[in-house]
Amino acid sequence: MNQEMDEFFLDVELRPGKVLEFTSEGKKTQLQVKVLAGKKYYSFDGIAWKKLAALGVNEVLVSNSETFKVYRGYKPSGLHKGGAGALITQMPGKVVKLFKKEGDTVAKGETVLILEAMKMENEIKAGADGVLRNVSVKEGQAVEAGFLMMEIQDEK
Amino acid sequence: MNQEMDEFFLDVELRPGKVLEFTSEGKKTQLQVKVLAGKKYYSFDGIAWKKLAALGVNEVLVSNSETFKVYRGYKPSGLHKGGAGALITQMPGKVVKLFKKEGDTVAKGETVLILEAMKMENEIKAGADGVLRNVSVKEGQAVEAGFLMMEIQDEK
Amino acid sequence: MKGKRVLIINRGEIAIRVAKALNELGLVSIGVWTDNETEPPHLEFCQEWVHLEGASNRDTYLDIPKIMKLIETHKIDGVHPGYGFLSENREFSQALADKGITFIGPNPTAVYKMGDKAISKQVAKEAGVPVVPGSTGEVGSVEEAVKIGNEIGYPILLKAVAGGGGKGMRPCANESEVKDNFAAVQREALSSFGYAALLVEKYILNPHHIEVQILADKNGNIFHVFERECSIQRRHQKIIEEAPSPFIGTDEALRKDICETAVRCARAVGYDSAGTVEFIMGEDKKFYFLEMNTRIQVEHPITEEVTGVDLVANMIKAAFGEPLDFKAQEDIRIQGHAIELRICAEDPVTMLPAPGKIVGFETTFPQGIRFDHCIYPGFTITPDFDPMIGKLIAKGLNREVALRKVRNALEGLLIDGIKTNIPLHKVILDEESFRKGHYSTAYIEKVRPQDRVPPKEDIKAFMVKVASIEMNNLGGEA
Amino acid sequence: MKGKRVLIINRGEIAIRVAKALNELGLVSIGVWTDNETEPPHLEFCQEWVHLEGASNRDTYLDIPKIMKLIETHKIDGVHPGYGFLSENREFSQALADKGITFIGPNPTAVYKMGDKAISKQVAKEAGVPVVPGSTGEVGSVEEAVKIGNEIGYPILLKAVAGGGGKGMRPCANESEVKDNFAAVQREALSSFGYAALLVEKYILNPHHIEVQILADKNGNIFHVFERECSIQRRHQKIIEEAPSPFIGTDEALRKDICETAVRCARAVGYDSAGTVEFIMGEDKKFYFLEMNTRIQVEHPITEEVTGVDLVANMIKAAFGEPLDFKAQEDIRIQGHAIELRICAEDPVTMLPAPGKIVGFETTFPQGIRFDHCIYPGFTITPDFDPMIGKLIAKGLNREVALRKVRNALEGLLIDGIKTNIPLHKVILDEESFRKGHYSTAYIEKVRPQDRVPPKEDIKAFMVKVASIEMNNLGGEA
Repeated sequence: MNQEMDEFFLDVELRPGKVLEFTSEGKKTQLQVKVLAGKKYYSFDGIAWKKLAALGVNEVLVSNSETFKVYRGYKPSGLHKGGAGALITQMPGKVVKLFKKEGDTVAKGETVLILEAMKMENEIKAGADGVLRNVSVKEGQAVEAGFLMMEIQDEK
Repeated sequence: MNQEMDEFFLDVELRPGKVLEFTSEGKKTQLQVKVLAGKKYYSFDGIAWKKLAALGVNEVLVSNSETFKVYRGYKPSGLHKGGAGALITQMPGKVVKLFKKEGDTVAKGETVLILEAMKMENEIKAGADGVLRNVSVKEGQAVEAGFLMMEIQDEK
Repeated sequence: MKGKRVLIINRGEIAIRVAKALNELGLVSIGVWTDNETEPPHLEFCQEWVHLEGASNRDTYLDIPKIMKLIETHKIDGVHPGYGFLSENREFSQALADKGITFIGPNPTAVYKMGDKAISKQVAKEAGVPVVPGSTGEVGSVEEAVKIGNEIGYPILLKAVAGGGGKGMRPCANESEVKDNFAAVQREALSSFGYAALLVEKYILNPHHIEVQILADKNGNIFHVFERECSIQRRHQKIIEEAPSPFIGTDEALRKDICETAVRCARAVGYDSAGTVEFIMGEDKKFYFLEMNTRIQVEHPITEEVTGVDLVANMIKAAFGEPLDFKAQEDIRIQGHAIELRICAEDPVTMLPAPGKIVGFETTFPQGIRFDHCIYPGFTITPDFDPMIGKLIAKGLNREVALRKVRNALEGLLIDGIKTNIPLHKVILDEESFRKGHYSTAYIEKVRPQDRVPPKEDIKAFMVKVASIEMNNLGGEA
Repeated sequence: MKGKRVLIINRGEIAIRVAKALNELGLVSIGVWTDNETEPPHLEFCQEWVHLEGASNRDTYLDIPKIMKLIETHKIDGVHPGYGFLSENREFSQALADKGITFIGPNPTAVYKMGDKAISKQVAKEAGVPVVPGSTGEVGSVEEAVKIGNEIGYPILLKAVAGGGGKGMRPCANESEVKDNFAAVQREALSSFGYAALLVEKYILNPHHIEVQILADKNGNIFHVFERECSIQRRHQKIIEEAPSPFIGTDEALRKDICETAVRCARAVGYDSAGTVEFIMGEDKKFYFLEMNTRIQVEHPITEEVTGVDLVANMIKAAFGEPLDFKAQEDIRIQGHAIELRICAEDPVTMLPAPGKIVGFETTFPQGIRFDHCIYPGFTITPDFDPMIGKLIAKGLNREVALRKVRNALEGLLIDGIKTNIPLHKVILDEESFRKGHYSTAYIEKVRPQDRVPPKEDIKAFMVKVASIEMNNLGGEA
């Protein structure tokens, strides 16, 4: 897997014996699942086993520091995340202050707005140099998680 | 409930809101069940709640020191246990030695046979004075739990 | 004391901790649920469940008249406030005192004097305890803050009078930063604690945050239960705590000095419950009184682990006038070392809150681990509450053993569906200066472990996550 | 040591305990499943799962050639035997030594000398340790046993040479009882330990069973980790253990004496692992060497709780030649008090094993509880194994606190579907002489708490059990 990719695909097929077969960039990997004393375990080799934590359907895969949406059907288990130039709310909150407006030029690291969430005022900074476009929030507005507040476009 | 009874009946009816209504000797008692964070709780008054342990269907109710069979249908949730004069295996095991035979007189507390189970030789003693009848085991025989090995009959 | 009916006006892991202690002592633990959280996991340990109507914190856990009504309705004998919310609110402890309800915490005078940070500084000074230079009382305006800043020299710290836990607190490097931040800190103070007043004090660079646990009864016995080092912080909130302090180390004279100083502070206000005296310690090992938290603290478990003293049970016994579990200061000794990692629903790199729904939760821990938490599969972390969802605590015969255990425990702590700071804790535990115990409160800012969190997991980790979704219909007993 | 592959030749709670320690130390924990138990719960903590073919204990956990083959196939570096099974089998430890596999236990000479109770007595005598009068070696026939009995005087005890845990052990009040019991004890010895030889010794009335934990490394360092009192027994098997001993109490000279005597015994055989020296102590506080168990013991957790020493991890470190977690005897101190209740699948009145299927299992414990167990809903306890299914352990600042905690924990320990000795433990914990710490090994026989177990639960308890069946289809997340 290309560590720089923001999107990737895993083909998944269920085989008998609780075995999942993944295909990624042409390479096949098998993963087996066992249920023991009420808990689920997985193994890639049938010898070393580890606990499987998840319970309940989840449309979102969470990596260390990034969140991927899971797509099913036409692109099975495809994963996609937003790029550095999109300001997406990571959490529900309230926009307390907007320091920039549509069309303003921002530098990477510059504070664009303040979002109050979980009792903290969080400074949301620009992830890239560019010009603010598609600003869709105003001061005092409550926003849900995953909401695209604005985009930073490289217009140079 | 008569503390001396070896058998008793509880009529059970399921009411809306996860409420069970019990009828025992004409008296009605309600018990409510709630599911919270994946665990089940019960309450008799809707204020004080305790954990409900059981999972999986069980035909046997186990009290401190006695085991009751549960009957459903024509006598809903009736409970019944064996009397003192019946020698019922409490555990699967092997009859190592029989000290008495069919027709022998035994005194309460007298050792009738030795049952090897869970790596221990256990002396099985008569629960009542009487005469041994219906002896259905012999030395060396493996027996299951709940097996009626013999009965002690009061023939005086 | 047995049979007393105690209402817990809190939620999450601390409500569980308090309920456990009440049950153990033979009291009736009564927990609340709100319209915002109708099936909270803390009720698992509560003997009775009552409805505290309303959804927002202001309408529930902070609503004094509503809580007083609940107390009357349910014939409550005592209240445990936990931490946060009304735990250090002088109006609440006074309202309870007026009705003859036992407040499981210190007497209202101690809450008043120590709960108010401006007055507490004065009390400490009078008891001969060195304090950090700063304002002597509430600072009403940005102009006043700037004036004090110019007097004592920058950097200074703006902090909420009613605050704690690092909330409502911001350092300012110069006059212009004071002007920029004053109103925002006031807003945070109001929304978090219901009280907007601020303090100003000198900001000491690279300090150690070291605090001393106090346990006192209603008969004038005041004991210390040794110190905790809480210098690993992000945004002025503790994320890792240790007992004893690696910075104090084997300097028993210094340990004795800071612990006895803390007892002197507590004695100055007639303290009669569990509480914590917080100090800032410079690299020269000089320490200054910072504040006293007149409540049970998030990080109390590490003290319990190394001393064997059940702080929560003893706090309850003290409130009801019962003797403590021990008689003399000599009965309390440190054995080994304990460490606590705060597990938070947050991005491990930006350290910003990341609420969401936990879909998977499993633990595989070595011996010697205590996990105080309120997590279950299906638990939704809402933005209304603190992002801390659990405290992973390890005890070992020495620091090296405690680190060995907690590091292995992190590998066995699986939380799926939300981002957590588990990857950040792994980096810190593997980092050399932390392993040596050489760190100050500037650790996160200077060592920057967050920059070494692996940006992505490997593809096998993703396969496992996909498997956990695809295999969901497999059944099994769970 | 890191990365070494260690096979655990055991099951149940001790296999879990060992796997936890291996994982913590960075070794690879490898667990086995058999045809009798294809999905054992201990695998939860094992990193690799391998098949030990066969169903009976003799064909699996006691089958040395089969285990040696498994060791070869899976490239095993070391073996942990747990307790019971092959833990004190000299042939097994020799077979491992011959192949260069690390046995996590003492050297074969120590296993030979101390594992054989007849020789161990001689060793103790030579080290100047008082021993209970009895046979100096194996007693081959009933006639020889009777002869020794007549010499030293009745009552005498018949015990398996290879035994332990009270199995293969029976007191005889006179010559005729010796004749009645000799063959049966031989049979039990053979089926439990694979070795039929017996010992004879004087049976001391109303004694205290007090044992000392030993921890030694491969560099000649031998430490004691203080004592345990294990006098609450039924059929010569411990059911409640405490550390420190309430009988020794505050008699620090006696504590020092018995602990240092134990170290002397261990030194006499060049001991180099975790082990336990067992003593009988009379009411005059005189103590006699009984035997040395050259393995980790069931009741090791209470020592871990009061001393903070991880015995299992240190036993593994010792086996691989690593230094222990501590350096000097003075590094080990007792803090507080710990108690262990053995939870057994047995009738609480007759104390006879009662195997069956556990259909419900829930715990609601106070702070300070450790529950080492292998229970899950659906777990079937078969007659093949020991009826002990868990160990409920409490630690407190003193005995009173530990009892308070464990008593509350018993109320929160729900096991449905089988009979357990939980009701018996409740009676004992509420009984006056036990609460005072005044008891000998004759406690069960003389105080007879089993007669005070409530014969039946009240009707509401039955309603709850019926509800748990009728509500089974309710769902919920679990």
